[in-house]
Amino acid sequence: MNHNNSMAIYWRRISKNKMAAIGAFIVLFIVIIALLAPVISPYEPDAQDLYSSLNGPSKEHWFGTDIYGRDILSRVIWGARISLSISSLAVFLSILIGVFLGAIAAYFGGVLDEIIMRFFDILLSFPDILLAIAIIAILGSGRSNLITAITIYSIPQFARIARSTVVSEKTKEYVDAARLSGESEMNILFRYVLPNSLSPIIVQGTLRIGYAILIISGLGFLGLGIQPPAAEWGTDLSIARTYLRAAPHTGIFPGIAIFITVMGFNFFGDGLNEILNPRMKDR
Amino acid sequence: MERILEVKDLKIQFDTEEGTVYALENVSFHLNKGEILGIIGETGSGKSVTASAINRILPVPPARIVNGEIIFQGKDVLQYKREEMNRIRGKKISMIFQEPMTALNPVFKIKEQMSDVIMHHQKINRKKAVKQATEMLEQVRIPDPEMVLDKYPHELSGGMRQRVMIATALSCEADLLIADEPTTALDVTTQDQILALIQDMRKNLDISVILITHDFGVVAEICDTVAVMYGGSVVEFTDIYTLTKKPYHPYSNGLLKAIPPVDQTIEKLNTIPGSVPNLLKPPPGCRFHPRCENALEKCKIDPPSLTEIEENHFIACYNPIKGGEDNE
Amino acid sequence: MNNTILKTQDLRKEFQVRVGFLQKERKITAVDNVNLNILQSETIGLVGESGCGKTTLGRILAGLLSPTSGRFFYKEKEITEIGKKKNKQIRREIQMVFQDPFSSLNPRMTVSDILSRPLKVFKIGKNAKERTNMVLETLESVGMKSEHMSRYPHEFSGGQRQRIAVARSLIVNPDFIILDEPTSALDVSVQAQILNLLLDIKNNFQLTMLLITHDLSVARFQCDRIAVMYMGRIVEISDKEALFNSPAHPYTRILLTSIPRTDPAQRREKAVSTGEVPSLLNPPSGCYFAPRCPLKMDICERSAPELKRVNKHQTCACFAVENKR
Amino acid sequence: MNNYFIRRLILIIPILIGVSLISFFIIHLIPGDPARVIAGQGATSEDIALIREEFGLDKPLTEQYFAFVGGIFSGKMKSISSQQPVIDEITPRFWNTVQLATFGIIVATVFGILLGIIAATHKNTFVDNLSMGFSLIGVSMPIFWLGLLLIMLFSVALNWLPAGGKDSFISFILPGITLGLPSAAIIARMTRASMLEIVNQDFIRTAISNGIPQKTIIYKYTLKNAMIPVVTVVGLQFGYMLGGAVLTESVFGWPGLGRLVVQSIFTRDYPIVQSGILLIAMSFVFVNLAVDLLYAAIDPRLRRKK
Amino acid sequence: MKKALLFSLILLFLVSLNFAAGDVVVAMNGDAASLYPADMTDNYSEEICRHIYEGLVEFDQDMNVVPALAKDWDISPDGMKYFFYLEEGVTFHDGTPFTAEAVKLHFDKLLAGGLRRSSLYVPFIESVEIIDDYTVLFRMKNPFGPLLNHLAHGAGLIVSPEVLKNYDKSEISNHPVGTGPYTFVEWAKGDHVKVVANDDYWKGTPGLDSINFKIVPEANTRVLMLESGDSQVSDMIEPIDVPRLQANDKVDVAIVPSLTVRYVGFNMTKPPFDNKLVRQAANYAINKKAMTQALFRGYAHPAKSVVAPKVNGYFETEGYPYNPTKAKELLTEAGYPNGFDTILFAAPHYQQIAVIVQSQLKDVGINAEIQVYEWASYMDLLYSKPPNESEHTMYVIGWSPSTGDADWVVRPLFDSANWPPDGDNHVGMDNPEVDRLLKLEMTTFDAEKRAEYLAELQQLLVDEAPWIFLYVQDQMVGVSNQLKDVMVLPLGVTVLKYAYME
Repeated sequence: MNHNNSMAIYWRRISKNKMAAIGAFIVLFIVIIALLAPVISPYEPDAQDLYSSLNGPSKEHWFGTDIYGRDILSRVIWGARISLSISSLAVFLSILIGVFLGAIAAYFGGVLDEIIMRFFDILLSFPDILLAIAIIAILGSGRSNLITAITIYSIPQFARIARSTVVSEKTKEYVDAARLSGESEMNILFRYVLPNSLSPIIVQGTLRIGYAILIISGLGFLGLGIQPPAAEWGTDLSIARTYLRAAPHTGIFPGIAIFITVMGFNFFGDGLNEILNPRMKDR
Repeated sequence: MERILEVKDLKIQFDTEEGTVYALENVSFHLNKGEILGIIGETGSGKSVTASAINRILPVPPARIVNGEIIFQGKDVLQYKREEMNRIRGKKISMIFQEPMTALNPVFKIKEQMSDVIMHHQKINRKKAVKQATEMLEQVRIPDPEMVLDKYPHELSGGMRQRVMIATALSCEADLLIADEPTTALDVTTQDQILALIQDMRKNLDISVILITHDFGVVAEICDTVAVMYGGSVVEFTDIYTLTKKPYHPYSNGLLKAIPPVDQTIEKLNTIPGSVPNLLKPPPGCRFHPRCENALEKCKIDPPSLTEIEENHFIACYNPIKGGEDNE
Repeated sequence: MNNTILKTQDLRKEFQVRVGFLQKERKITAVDNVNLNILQSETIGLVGESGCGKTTLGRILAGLLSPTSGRFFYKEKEITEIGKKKNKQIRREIQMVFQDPFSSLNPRMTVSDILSRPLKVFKIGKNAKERTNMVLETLESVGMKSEHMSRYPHEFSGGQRQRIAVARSLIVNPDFIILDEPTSALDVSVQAQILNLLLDIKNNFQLTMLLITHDLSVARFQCDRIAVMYMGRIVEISDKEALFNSPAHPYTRILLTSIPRTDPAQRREKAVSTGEVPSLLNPPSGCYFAPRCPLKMDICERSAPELKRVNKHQTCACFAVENKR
Repeated sequence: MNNYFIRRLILIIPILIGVSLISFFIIHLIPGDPARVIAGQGATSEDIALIREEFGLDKPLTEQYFAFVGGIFSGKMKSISSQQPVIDEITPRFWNTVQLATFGIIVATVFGILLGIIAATHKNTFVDNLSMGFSLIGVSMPIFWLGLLLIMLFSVALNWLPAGGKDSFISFILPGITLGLPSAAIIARMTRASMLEIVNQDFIRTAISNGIPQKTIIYKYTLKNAMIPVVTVVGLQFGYMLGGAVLTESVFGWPGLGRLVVQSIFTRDYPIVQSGILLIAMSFVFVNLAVDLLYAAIDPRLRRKK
Repeated sequence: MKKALLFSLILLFLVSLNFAAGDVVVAMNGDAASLYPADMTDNYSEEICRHIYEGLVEFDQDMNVVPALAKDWDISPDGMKYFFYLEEGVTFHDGTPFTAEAVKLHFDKLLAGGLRRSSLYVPFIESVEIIDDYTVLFRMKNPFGPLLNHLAHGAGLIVSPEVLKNYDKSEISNHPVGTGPYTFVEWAKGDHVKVVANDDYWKGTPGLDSINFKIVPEANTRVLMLESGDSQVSDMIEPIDVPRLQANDKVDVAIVPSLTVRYVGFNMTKPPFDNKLVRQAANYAINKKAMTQALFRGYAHPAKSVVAPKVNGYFETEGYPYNPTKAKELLTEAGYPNGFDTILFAAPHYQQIAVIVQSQLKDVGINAEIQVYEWASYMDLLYSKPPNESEHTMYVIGWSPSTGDADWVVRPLFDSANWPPDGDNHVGMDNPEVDRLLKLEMTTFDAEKRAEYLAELQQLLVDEAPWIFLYVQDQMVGVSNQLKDVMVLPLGVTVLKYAYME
């Protein structure tokens, strides 16, 4: 598909676009934290010290301790791993499935298009969070079920985007030219049309990772997240609900972590959007 | 001949993320009252930028007017403040555009769009404005004005919309009409009618017209004087007859020969090698020199300025094509 | 020598204009019973205003669109179903060059990929090395250099891209090329380069060409014969000189007079009529041109005229022209 | 105009059927037996069998489906945990959600459109960056965390507003803002993008060249066109607020339908879950229908040609 | 500017709207499920019912059974017959007189079965007979020590015969008519239940004008309502908020130990939990003091028996003090020198306990992976199959006897006849000695004798260690200091029957 020189072009344009640069920086920062978690986190995330439960920020515990006396800073660091891995994996899967279905529906049109799109309309009439909760209730909570839940409710979004780009791309003349060169319909779809419909999908993919992190932490907050004692931002936050006044610090830091990570992805997504379809910029 | 408009050494640049676009290098020409001036040039020649600079609808930023004057009815338009400019736009100078499909507001009826303009300039009530709009539509020979007024733009044909646009532009007796590629998007039969319409408007409403186009036929058909633009500068400026007879500038000469004639069959077309310059990194000196057979060393260094080498015949070239191949 | 390479018989193409889920579907006839013969190694022009069906006809002949009814033959073999059935051999012989240089090349493929793909698909050339040579050779034949091979379409000007598009259709050495408005998106100076290029190619490769254009002066320069279309029907087919010197059909005459001349001395009185091409949604009865035709007779409104030979060089579909003779 | 309406209405029926099927089957896929939950600890298996029979849980699935569809609003259907007719359980809760969603969408639309217009009309200035910065924060902030922070500040620290529950008008403020802020951010971004898109269109350039004053261009010509996509977004956000406000409702203890559905999923109260999900999905579908009609009202191109 | 002014006016008006002295607001954590005493199982319903209805007998603050509608009673020597002598001149809120017939009708409905609380009476009571208008006879199937506790249970609150005759089971809940001090006014689902003083209450007019039970699920809000005087009683105060409330002079905090024992049950049919040493080792591995300090700021006490202290028949054993080294010794002795892997099941609201248990078990080598099931699936896991066929190994749960008597703990949990799916013996206890003692304690109604059997049984059960014994939690209820004589029962119910405002 792209050779390395066009990748270089992309990096140069990202560095030039203010929003994308900030976004990329934040996302990279969080990814590095996630990768270096074992090295940089001061304590074991699950190490309990029941006698120093709910202590405020101090020299030993910069972010203070949670109800089990665990170090909140370490849990926030390890939390990055969970949020990033689950959200990116789920979005990746839903892109694969969603784009495939959307592209097929758009390219071959007719009854197939009608069925697939009507089914997605139905799925889209349920709010994401409710759908995710129902799926987790069916499958049970835990890492892989969380990924499945997020994947399922993100598929319609990507299918729709893929469908709208493919529908407009397939009328372009290079598609007819490809037919004249004897290419098969499937080949045209996957070698010609799809590679040219990727930019809106990449943009939406980035934004959806941010949104997925919100949903993961939301489910964690409702008690449907990852099995304890895993360090997940939303689950840790739900404890803060009962200790708002006595131990507000339990509600501050995991929240900030979610907020900054999601903002990073949103910044990066918006920046990419400006880079990938210049029409947005004023002439 | 009283000059209604004079453009002197206009220089405009655009600041974009990719860098500075040197859109207009030096543009000078003038328009006599009641005449039709044609501005002809290819993609990137700066003809549209010039047009939108005259009635100042050029968005500043990203555009930046480096220097030059646009004297309209004695006053330099570039010095007008925003309110003054707003008063003369549509009243003194009005403009029509290329794409009839997108030139009218899709969610308002024609009646409302036209009467808005009239009411703004003439401070009269909606009813009188609509009446004036109806008269204007008759002027542009629209068969059933009442019916058209009550319609939305998407319910009219391309030609019909172009006529509505002309009617709106001239509804407040403008003195200067700028037409930016008015017929490019139309079929040849409709184009013929619109050109005829512009000629009538010039006669009946005593207006001067600037016609911007890339189609030399349109210029030859209705223009009195012509300015040929290339790479952001006016390279030749004279009356239409002189230009067709004696195109001194190598670019004008090459351009005329490159047009396939409809009245005779020829074996081979004259071509101008190479392609239009990239205005982010324009060639030094005369911007046509990379494609010019007559290019001298001088041409590569400093850009020639527009000089009157013959009475009412201006060119910007150090080594024009004189005598010899008169173009019969 | 001039045998017919391509023949159409009552070719017809209707489009469903479905306004909505429950709207009653309305049909428009873009190509209306066209009979056209194209002779070996001639260049025939197909001219007409926008919406007259010339592009649709071109796409049908290229196999990109299957006709609603009627048949068309290529070298005596029926290929109406070329669109559907993957007949490789015929697919190779008929190629097409499109109008918009900016969307007819795949932005994600380098020039060498674009040109070598057809070779791989049609299995031309024994190995990669031979194929690269063929790519290089064809590029040179359209005036491009070898260093252009590894670049992407967005790095070229409009004229260069159109050259690449021509190279792509040439590389499989076809017999018949359809050109849909090849130069109307280009500036005059670049258009001249491409038109000259097409002339050279026609002579060097003995190709038959169908040139679709709205610009009669381009048609005069390029074509041997010209067919004029109006609302889906062919109204006149004439040899080039005959068409320009003595146009048979009244619509051709109006077309020719409406074209602006490049010599101010020959300015002529403009047609003041405001007639417009009627919409295909509800076409007039009989001859479609009747409402705008100065020679209109009663019969014109009742039935549609057939294409009839007027003289050695011209055929025309017009009752008035028939009777006058 | 009416033809467009009928056509859209007919399109909805298959979607509603699909929605009712999904809402029915979703809960039946969930393991765990509701009768067991009600019987609670210390119940014998006869008790459980009795409860199953009382709620028709022993009948084949298809029969249960039609009973569900038929009985939703006829009151025959009883909630398993409270044994009250489903309607009595759901309607008050749904009304609470509608009230909160209305409050939320008003906050979102007023803030959103205002911010969007300000940002669009002061492009690339400090004001633009500020409002777009705010809207980015609004979109990135987890809604339940926002709720927690607002409670910490306004009810725990300042004690101006109640931390939860629904009684008088002031109890709407905090949950309404929590629900409205993220949507306001989304609406602001859409308004700005749509305004900028329209401002570059040809017909705006025509209006400027005809001397139309700046104010009319922005607030009449640009705004009306820009509202088309904005209306869709507002509709979408309102639809989601009706069903998706689970997190806000749970943080503020708001007796809304979303929260009831989630709780009922935990207690496997089939009738409540099925009817609740169906009602949410239906309200979402009807909100979209209303948006489509508004769409046609603004954009004449969608109306049937005369 | 105008809008801000208007807004602050509304705010002022609403805050000033406080209540007349006699009107009391009780901020409750959840809504009642049903107001038909015989068909309810949750505390919220019981709390409201105890104000509207009355039973033959009732609990006092220390869970002793005291007379209520029955002034006195005689028990036949063989314990098979109980005669209750009823108060006279008592009427239901709907005017029908309170007679033996009303008592019989209420209990016959229970004995007919199909009600959630039938299982409290059907296995023990043969029939209820009317001797005369104000004497009623309970004939027993077999001698049953804790009958009085069962009658003092919420299900024993007697519903007016008129209502029982005219409405079916689900409708009764909407027409609560009893003999209690407060009559039902309205019930707005999910929002509040209002009752007003019953002026012709047979014990004299009640101390308050009206009680409004408001549903306030947010703990913080309940605390704020108490502090701001919006509510006079706020139940389920979080341990973390207790110190602040105690510091507030306008508010008192009633700290009453509950009847619930929290524990981690072992599935004794599954190795390695079939081995007593392993079970005991697990008990020594858990630091209960630290757990209660972290989770409840100290407002909970390590469990020293299968029964909570306030339960009738409680016997305090020595329990299992925190001793990890002993735990490791027992493990090696049991044949697991380097521990073993297993799964610790929990419901969502037990997650915090599971996390602590997991970490402390790990210290002694028992690696337990936590699996969280929502309540419905959790019930399925424990009750759908007998323990030897079920997957559960270790699981966090609790038990609280609503009768306030030890029998209603030990029998359902440990009688070998009570294995799921029919009973609650999900530990899979099958011990003849336990069964023998159970039989004895159930059938003797002589208090001392019964206490001895219960003591022996509890000591045996603690040694058998079917559970990891965790704690008995205190329940905290905030009460305004103007409100006097509020009864906060260990049952988890706050009764304002005799309360009054000063």
